[in-house]
Amino acid sequence: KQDEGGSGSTEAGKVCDLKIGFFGALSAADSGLVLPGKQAADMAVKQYNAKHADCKVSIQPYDSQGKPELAGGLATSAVGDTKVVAMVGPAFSGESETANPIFQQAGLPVITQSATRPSLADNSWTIFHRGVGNDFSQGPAAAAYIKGLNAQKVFVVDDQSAYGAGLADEVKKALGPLVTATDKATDNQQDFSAIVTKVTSSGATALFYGGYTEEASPFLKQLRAAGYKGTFVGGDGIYDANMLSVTGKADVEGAVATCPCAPATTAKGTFVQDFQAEYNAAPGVYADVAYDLTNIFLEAIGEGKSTRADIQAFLTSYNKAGSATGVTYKWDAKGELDPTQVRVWAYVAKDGAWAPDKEIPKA
Amino acid sequence: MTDLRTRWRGFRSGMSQRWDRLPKASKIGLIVVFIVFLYALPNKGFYEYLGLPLGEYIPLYTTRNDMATVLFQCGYYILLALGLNIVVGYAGLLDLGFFGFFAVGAYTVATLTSPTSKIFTEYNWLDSPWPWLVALPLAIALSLLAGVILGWPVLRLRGDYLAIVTLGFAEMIRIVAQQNDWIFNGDRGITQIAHPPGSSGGKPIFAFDAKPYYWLVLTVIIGMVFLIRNLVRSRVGRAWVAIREDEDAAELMGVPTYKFKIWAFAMGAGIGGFSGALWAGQANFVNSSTFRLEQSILVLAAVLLGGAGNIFGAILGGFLVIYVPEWLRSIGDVFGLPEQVRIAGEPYDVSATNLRYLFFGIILIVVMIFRPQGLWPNRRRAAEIKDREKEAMVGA
Amino acid sequence: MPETPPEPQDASERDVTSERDAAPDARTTVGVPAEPPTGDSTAHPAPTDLAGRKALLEVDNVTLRFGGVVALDQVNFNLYEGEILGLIGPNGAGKTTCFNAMTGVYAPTSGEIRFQGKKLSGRARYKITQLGIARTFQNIRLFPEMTALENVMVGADAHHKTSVPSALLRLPRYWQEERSGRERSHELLDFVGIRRHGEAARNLSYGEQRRLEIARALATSPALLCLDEPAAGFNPAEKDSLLQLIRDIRGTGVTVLLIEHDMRLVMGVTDRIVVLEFGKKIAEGSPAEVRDNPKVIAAYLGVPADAA
Amino acid sequence: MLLEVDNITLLYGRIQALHGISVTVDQGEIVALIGANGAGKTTTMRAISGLHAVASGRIRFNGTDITRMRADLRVIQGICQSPEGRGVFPGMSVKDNLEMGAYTRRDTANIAKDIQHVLELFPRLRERFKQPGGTLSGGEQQMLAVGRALMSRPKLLLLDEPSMGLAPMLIQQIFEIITEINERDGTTILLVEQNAQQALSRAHRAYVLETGKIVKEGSGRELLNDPAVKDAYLGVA
Amino acid sequence: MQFNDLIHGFPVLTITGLTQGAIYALVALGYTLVYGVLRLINFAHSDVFMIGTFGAIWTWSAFGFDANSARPSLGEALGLIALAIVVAAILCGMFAMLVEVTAYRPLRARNAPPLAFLITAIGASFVLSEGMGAFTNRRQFGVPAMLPTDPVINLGGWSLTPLQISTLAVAILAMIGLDWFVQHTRFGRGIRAVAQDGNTAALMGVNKNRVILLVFLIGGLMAGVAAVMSDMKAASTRFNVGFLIGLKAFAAAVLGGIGNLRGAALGGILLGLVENYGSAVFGTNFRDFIGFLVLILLLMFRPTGLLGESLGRARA
Ligand SMILES: Nc1ncnc2c1ncn2[C@@H]1O[C@H](COP(=O)(O)OP(=O)(O)OP(=O)(O)O)[C@@H](O)[C@H]1O
Ligand SMILES: Nc1ncnc2c1ncn2[C@@H]1O[C@H](COP(=O)(O)OP(=O)(O)OP(=O)(O)O)[C@@H](O)[C@H]1O
Ligand SMILES: [Mg+2]
Ligand SMILES: [Mg+2]
Repeated sequence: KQDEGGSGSTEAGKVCDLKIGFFGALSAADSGLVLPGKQAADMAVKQYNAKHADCKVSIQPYDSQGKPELAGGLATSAVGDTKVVAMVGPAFSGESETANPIFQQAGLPVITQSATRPSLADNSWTIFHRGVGNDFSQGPAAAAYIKGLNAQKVFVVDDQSAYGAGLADEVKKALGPLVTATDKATDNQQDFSAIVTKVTSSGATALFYGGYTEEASPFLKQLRAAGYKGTFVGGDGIYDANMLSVTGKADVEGAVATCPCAPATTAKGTFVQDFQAEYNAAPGVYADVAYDLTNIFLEAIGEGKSTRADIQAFLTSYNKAGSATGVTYKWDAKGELDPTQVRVWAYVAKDGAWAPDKEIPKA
Repeated sequence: MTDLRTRWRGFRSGMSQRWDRLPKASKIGLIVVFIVFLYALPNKGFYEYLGLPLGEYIPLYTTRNDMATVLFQCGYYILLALGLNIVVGYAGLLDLGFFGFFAVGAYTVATLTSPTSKIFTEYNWLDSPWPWLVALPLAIALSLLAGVILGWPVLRLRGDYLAIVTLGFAEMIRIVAQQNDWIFNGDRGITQIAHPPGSSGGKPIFAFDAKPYYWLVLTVIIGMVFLIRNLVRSRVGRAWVAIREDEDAAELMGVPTYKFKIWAFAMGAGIGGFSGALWAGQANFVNSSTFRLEQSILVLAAVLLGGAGNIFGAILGGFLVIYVPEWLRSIGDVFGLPEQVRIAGEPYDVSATNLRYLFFGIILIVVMIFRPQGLWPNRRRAAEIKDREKEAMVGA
Repeated sequence: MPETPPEPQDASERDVTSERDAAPDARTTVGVPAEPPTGDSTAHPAPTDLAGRKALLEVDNVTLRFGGVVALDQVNFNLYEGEILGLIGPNGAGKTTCFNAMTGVYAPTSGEIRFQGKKLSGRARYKITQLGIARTFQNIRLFPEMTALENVMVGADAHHKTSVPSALLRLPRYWQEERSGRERSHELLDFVGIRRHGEAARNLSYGEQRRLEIARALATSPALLCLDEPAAGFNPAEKDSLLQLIRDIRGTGVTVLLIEHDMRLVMGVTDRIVVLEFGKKIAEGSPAEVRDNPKVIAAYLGVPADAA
Repeated sequence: MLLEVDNITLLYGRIQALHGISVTVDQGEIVALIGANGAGKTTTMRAISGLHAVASGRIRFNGTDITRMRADLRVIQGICQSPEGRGVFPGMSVKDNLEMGAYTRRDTANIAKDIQHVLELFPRLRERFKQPGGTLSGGEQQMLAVGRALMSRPKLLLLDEPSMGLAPMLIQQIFEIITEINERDGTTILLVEQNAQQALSRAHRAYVLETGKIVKEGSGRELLNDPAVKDAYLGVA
Repeated sequence: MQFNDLIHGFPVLTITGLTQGAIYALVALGYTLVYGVLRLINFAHSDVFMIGTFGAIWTWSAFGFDANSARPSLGEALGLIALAIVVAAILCGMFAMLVEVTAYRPLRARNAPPLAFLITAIGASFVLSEGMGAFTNRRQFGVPAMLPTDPVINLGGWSLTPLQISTLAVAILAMIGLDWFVQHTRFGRGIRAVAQDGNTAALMGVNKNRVILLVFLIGGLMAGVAAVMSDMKAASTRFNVGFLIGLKAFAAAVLGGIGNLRGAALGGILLGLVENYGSAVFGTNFRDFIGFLVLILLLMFRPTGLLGESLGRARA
């Protein structure tokens, strides 16, 4: 059942003051994973408004604190605001489970920048779109990369988050007997002594970490301090500038992040520089994705799509590459990024920057 | 300042005297009107009827979040506060892990009613998901049982040790729930939890709209208030207060203190579990990251902020700890405050959304300094605390 | 303050609910244990005194140590039904400890205490109270924020059976016990001479608090009432009325054990006296015998009581 | 006047414990407060030492108004109390307890000497010197409390029931010590006692308290022979 | 269950456990001190610790060191660490005192009931952590490398890195110093006296408020020391790092017998070890589970902790 969408839309006049929702943990503990994306979205809108001063768009934040129990209310409130015609997010899989049914009822199109739980696509939510590959695409690719390192013993650690554990499970599956041992970290963990001991005594030459920078960075530093010399491989959860700056050049050197995103082509994108100029900081995790996704919505609005239904229809036929990520956005019926478009790249930390290593061929 | 305070006090005592003097029928009438008002709260129509412009600032409505959902959240927190109030307020047992029982209730409903629960998909323990209504009593019973099982060994400990043990217990529940490969499916959680039954006009009443849930929880709260009142005005309630005041003396006067402490724990746990079961139905999704320790602390703050040992204090507290931070989100909109400032090139998010727990913390401190007895203590407590104030040492 | 109980109280002073008719079974006597002594597997044939009264409480060779401190050292004495026994001795002699051993606060290191022939060791404290031993405390230990009435009702609840479910749903038992307990508590408050039944205990005067403790203890329907320095803090006039009150309590069939330093009171009210010193019993006998016992004079009385 | 207590009232919650008490103590005197249990003797002491704020009235010490002064500052002014119930620090050794008495003193050299002095007064404490206060017997604790109060070299020593819990022989001894420190060291003493007989015979002056009011005052001798006092407070030793 | 890991990694697990335990212990001292004197669980203590972790980072960045900097020479590093300890300790001490003065003292002046303190403690904790969150934009900060990571002592599997040595040394020194201070100085006597009987202590001329302030100061200083060591060990910090470590430290304080300084030290070390061994056997996801399980089991058998309560009232 479709809502009316943008208020008072007529063929003649453009509808202005539309809003793009941004849904995720904007405060509380997990906001570090979402705020960079919010900043990028803000920046995209700012750039858009500079060009469309007569008919502006704004970002409407919905701060779920990452908590599923709060997501429902925010989603209801977003749905109730007819100016909100599109939604970036929800950022996490858990809150997506509660919020998306509500968006579905109201026909509000969403693209998530970071909720990678595969099963989200199985709910026959027509409004659902995923701006990144899910765990099924990235996991095997990461495993393939690790196999390419000729590692005979791989240690797999995850942070027990839906994202981290999902990814690690796929990696384990694909690596099979190469996995010598596994362990699980926890949210906000600071002291990794026990895992580090296990890793160093296991003789593993590669380690896969499913999780986010926040724990990955101290973990990696503690591994290095304990003399671990093997390769540290993570998913897109660590593919951000903080992983570099927090871990520090020396220790992060050689760490690998896989990401279902192609390197930003310098010819097209000035995203990183823009972000740096705007926020005086390197773009954090998922900032580039959120930037591209916001721009997709802005493009639709720029073309005069002013209802939820219009924008939903716009997404269905969308097929273009984003400037920040280089990913070509095209969705299948379930809302997954077209599998052929999901290209997983490996990035290696070199001299304090993520350098594209190679595109990982599909298994 | 003092003048204002004395005047406010005069006003308050005047009001409470006037209330006391009202005939019973008028009291009941007023209470009924108030209850009707509560039921009307989330309806936009209600505000429009009153002629209040919704788009702009009005004092009650939360503009940044769905009002009905906020009220429902307040509702299940009030239930939690009512439960914890029995434990902390009446029996005087410091429980820092109360949210653990909420988790037990929520997970019971979730695992039994969701078709995605591992019971059905992996273990095949049962054939088909239960309806919500059938799972509910079991949820309450299991959390009650959890209260007894926890209380049995730990209620022999003294106050502050009890605090850390209950806290640890709640953490242990969360850690168990967090295991991805165990029954509760960790952070990935359990989806498609059943809603309560009932339909109107072919459509289910309880779905994603929070309003019916709010009405449901409000009804449960009203029922609970009567039951708890019955309890605290009986031998049981007297025993609890006696235990709080002097446990040894109580036992020597023939009060089976241990038994009643366990009862307090179990009753509180049962109510906490009830709250969790209601919530699970509404949220439709449960995962381990919901049950953080902060939640337990927030419930405790609710009870003490409201006024420990008073049912209505607990209700007020439960309402405020959810509502105030939500309402603070809208504050920025009301006054048109900037969301961001730049200091030395660095952008700082100063939105009320971002800073609301900072303000909330300040509010907690300020309220407690000026009203250490809580906002709505029972009269006896209030008197005690006023008396204590006079007994302070010189210059201490 | 009424000097002697129990004058009928002015109805306006009372809680409204007490104006209802008493339940038919409401007890109007003060003492009377709730359950008659039943055949217990641990029951002993109770010894009797010269007058043929049965021993209610037997303290049998009780020793109690705290680490190195021997607080009670092989103490032996009996308490016979219906008597008032005084327990005296210098500070630290072990009197309060003896109470504590009887009421289950401490377990004797050796020896045993029997009540109505039943061993007390190993019983929970509240069960001992329910058996029929009630006590007051040397340092007042009321429930300070509860009203006088509620304090007494906690005592009355000792024999009540209202459980959580029946209280929740207000089943008939709730109404019945609540009403009878309330009636009885009002009566007891009147009996000890407290008028302000609805006042928080902490706001009662010192003397009233002492008497409230007695009322609360009586509400548990004890066969034996143990009073620990009930006259501490009383002026001579109040002591006299206390003396009368203790006699009245005995008059209702309750046996009384009294610890007191005020010799006038002890000599005036007790039938028999046991004297402790350093945890040992050094004398036992009638007030007159004890007063003239040189050991007691040396250890405790110093000068004869009627000197000065 | 060293101490002037002028018409003080004091509340415990809603209970008024003192109804306008006026007491004066002159330099070098021993003044006794007697009265039944609960009359307000301890409360008066607490008001003077600052453990409890007065509701109205004034307290002056050595010419300064100390009515609203903090308790610890009053110690520096020279008031030291040996509290009722002794207040021995249970976890601290006898030595530490005595040193606590000298907490406000800066003349560290003399502290050791004063400890020796206290140990001479109470030889029993020397035997228990390293033992935690909480494990002492009641009488020993009482000695410790009095000794500790002496350690601050007070101008005014407040003794609340120093004979409580002492064996008859010790009672005699403690009263002798009281006289001795008064006569030899010139310490002014305000004494609360249940043992009215002894207190009155040693005090220069005395007050009788009843339910928070002073009902009589006079020299120790006078009160000792007053029939009403005799009847109420000297009846039983 | 993987007992192999425990057996093979035993020396390393023991040493890393001891190191982490030493940090817990230092933080636990703050809980125990305040509890001993005020009978108050000072929830804000964990956030005071968190502020210390930033204090150290700010100190180092003032000298141009950030996560990307090259490791300084050993001498330089020791100087920087010492300086960071001083700065963090002072910062923590000041914040701890600020909490006491703003959140607890006004309540004491009104003789408020104990539970009211619990709420202002929670409020103060919110204010500190959320305030720091806003101030740092909730960003994570990396810690510059300071000490060389190669073990300097190596005895058949038992090896110690400079960081571990310095953490243990600093913790032991701080604890011995504190113990000496409390046992042998005039102020220490004042603390013990207030802990045992505040009113009587006032009668001895102890300024209760000053002693309490001192207690908060000391707790803060210890937290500051811990914060620097924890910074170097964990290698990063954020506005919410206090929570978990505070929880552990509180548990450690109870484990040892809350109010007992030596108990806090013992409890911290024990918790650090138990967690590490437990993680090796049952997986790190059960680390906290095991910590709490041990705590609960221990309290079942020793209801007042390992060493009982001693700063407070001794039980005869
Ligand atoms: N819990 C305990 N631990 C150690 N010793 C104790 C304990 N309780 C009592 N005592 C000791 O046992 C002895 C007897 O104490 P008790 O309280 O029975 O004396 P009492 O005869 O009641 O004296 P009073 O007349 O002062 O009330 C005393 O020496 C006391 O110190
Ligand atoms: N903390 C308190 N709260 C309420 N009332 C109190 C408190 N302390 C004392 N009182 C009351 O104040 C009155 C005076 O008590 P106070 O202790 O001064 O008496 P006293 O003359 O020292 O008696 P005693 O001989 O027992 O030491 C008494 O009625 C007592 O009950
Ligand atoms: Mg006694
Ligand atoms: Mg006194």
